[in-house]
Amino acid sequence: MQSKIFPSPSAALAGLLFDGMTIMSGGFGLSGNPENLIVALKEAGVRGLTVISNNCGADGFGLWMLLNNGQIRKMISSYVGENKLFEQLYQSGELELELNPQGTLAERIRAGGAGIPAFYTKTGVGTVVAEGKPVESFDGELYVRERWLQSDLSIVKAWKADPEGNLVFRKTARNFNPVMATAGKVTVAEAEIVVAAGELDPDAIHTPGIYVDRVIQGSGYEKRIERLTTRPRPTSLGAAL
Amino acid sequence: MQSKIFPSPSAALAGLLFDGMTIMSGGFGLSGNPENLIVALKEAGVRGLTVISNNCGADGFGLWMLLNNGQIRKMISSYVGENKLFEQLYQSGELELELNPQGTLAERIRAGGAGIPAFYTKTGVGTVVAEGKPVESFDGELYVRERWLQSDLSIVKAWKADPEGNLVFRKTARNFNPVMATAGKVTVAEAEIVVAAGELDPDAIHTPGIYVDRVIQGSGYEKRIERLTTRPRPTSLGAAL
Amino acid sequence: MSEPTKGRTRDEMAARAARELRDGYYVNLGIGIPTLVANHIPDTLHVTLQSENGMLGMGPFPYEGEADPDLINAGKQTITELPTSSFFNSAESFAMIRGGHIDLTILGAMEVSVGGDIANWTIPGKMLKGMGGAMDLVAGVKRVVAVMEHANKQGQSKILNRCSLPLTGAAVVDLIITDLCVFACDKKGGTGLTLLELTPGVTLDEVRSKTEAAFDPGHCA
Amino acid sequence: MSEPTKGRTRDEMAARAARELRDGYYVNLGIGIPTLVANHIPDTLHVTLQSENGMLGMGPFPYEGEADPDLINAGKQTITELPTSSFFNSAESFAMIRGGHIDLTILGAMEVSVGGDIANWTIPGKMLKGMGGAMDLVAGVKRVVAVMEHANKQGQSKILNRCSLPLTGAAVVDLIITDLCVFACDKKGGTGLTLLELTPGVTLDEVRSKTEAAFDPGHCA
Repeated sequence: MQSKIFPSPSAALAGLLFDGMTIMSGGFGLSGNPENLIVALKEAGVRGLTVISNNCGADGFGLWMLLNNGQIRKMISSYVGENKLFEQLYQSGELELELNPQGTLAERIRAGGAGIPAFYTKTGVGTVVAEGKPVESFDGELYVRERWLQSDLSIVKAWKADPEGNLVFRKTARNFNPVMATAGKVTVAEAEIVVAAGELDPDAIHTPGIYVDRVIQGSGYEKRIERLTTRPRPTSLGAAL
Repeated sequence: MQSKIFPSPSAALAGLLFDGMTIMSGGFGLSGNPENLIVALKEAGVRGLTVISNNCGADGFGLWMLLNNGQIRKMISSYVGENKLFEQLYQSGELELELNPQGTLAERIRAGGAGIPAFYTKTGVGTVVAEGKPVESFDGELYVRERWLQSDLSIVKAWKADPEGNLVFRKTARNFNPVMATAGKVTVAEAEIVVAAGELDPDAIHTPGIYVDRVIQGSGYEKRIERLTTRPRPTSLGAAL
Repeated sequence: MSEPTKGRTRDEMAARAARELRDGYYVNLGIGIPTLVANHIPDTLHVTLQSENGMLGMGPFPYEGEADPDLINAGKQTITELPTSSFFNSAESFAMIRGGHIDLTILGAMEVSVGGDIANWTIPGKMLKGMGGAMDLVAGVKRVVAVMEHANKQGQSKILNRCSLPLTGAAVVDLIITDLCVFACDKKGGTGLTLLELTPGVTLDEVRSKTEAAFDPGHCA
Repeated sequence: MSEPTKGRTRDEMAARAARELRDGYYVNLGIGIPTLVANHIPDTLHVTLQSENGMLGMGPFPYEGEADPDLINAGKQTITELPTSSFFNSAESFAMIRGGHIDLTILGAMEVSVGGDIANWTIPGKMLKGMGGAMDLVAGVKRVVAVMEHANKQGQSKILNRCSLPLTGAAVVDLIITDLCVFACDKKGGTGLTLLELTPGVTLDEVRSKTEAAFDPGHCA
């Protein structure tokens, strides 16, 4: 079998890109972003993109780069605050936006990967989110019907990957990455560490390799922190005791 | 907080049982069965049960014990073959049976835990499974609508558990256990090994403790093998080379 | 406003909200005042904090120099883990929320109606943000507590007969905690708002004059 | 049957089915003849076997004395893992199957129709078993191959204009491999059955006489 490991981000995206395509991009805020693959998308210059991602990066970082480069036509997200460029492009009509409740967004993506074309949820009933969608009663409660989401390409960021494409994520950098990996016609993963076959615990794999078509060893991770919050260290007196 | 760790199977079930209740029981075949809790259910003598489980045990083992004790009124399963007692009780009308495709059963249980009252699937379209259920077209394909499943009590078998109720499963003994843990009004878990807080890797927990109300240290696991299949060991000549 | 209010400070509102916590609860705290609630959890209670980006068992902020960019909460603040923490993906996190497994959520609000409707995600034409996880939380969590100033900056009541802003959820709020008082809200629609407590130094008349919605004064009458 | 058939043995049918495998495929094998396919996977192909009870990367049977009761396949046989195996729960396993991520499934069958319907889970009044994962597999997997004896024990065709037994799936089968021949099946309903191959020693007339359904003899004519 041709190895799933590709030598570079641009090699991993070669042959997969076309104008007007739909791309899912993992990450929550600036955590768990496929940093290398986003840069490669920018360099490839593919345009008219519909991007499905919880947020749209932040000044100079992540999907913001594609936005700034005029490559995104439409975003499907749950939260796009604190992003001046986004607001500006949206107000000027250059950018479409479909807002989804975060849980509905996650479940629509999971449904896309799991062969569930539609499902019912309480979330959004009685709000603008339910407008134009079927609302139905089950056991005396109202639920709105939501449709699946799928992508032409999903790009995800893992902590570790093996040659089979098995992925392991780290802490809250997991977020949307595993579900997006399941919902792409093609899924490309970047990993901080590419390990040999047999080094991952088979009981602890978050994304089985069946969902991953191509893998790259990422590099130069910036992992920008959006809101650094800390507390003072206890005095050394305490430590000495 | 009162500890989630209970001293015995019967203590862990105390106050939770009533005749006519619905119980989910993890396991696939004889693998990953909550062996201790099933025995405790038998000893408690609760009757008229609706049991949701992929199978119904095998001669002398697992849920078969409750069947043999006349405690089960109805099974919701995907496969009940190789179980003479089951066939006998069913043919005589003493036992109700609702057969579900295995994936639909798993997804209905997942939906029950995830607040999804109904979803659509291709599985079963054009078969008896779809009879009496809404069938709808999405993107030109037909799908049948299935409803969630929930239980009054779910009993599951883990490999390791911590005092928070976090669970880790081992190999294919995982099967239905994690989804059933999410779909019970109350969930009781038995584990082969109860570890101290901090001993489980937070990135590798299959069932977060929020889903688990009570935990017991299991004992005397029989782990019966249904179909022992082996191959001959390579000759020692090979090993010596 | 004709007179400066003597109501609760933001931190006092958080402290009051913390009194809704019970031993063994799993809780999701929104951003703003609700985040402050974490500082008021009594040591005697075992309360587990969920963060909807995929974590149970949120610990305090890290020590200086120990922040981990892979470990943030839903407000994108750096945090820490505890010995019993667990991580999961976004679909699993909201399955947990939507499935009714979280006991309590404490959220900020811009408006709450007498019927328990809440608006806290957008002001049309004024800001572009998104609802994030707020709609899922109000729809899925067993008990929803709204914490907010009683009146907006123009002195107008934020407790209304009908919300004027786009809703986050309809008939979902169980309790309203403001700087002036605490209301129980019957989201099933039966009994409307019932005044439970007045902040010390605040009178029933003051609350009446600053609340658009009608309410039962309860034992505060 | 008037004359003994010279068709493929069970193992030869499995070998023929194995020729449907492609490098990089993810495959689910049913019980019976399909299980034997695993013995015929060429070393040159990287094929990953899925077991619907929650495993990718099924290895061979364990050595004697090394069977692990926590490591079984969907046929409840003890198996082993490989360096790249992964385990997952039943809902995740069938999300994988239903979501179209498995490239190929090879299943036994009691009846297949000209339109690609398949019946392989029950004989009413005769046996009580259940469909297990078969309905999910035929509905969800990209390519469905049915492997079976051409005729039943009474010598009657199992390839029918219309299945008589309760269906496992409607319009789902892509290829039928029997002891006598191989049929392509247009499950979209356009062209029906097309004969692709005759087992060496078997004639077109013999297949015609033993097949209830009409078929295009293709290049075998």
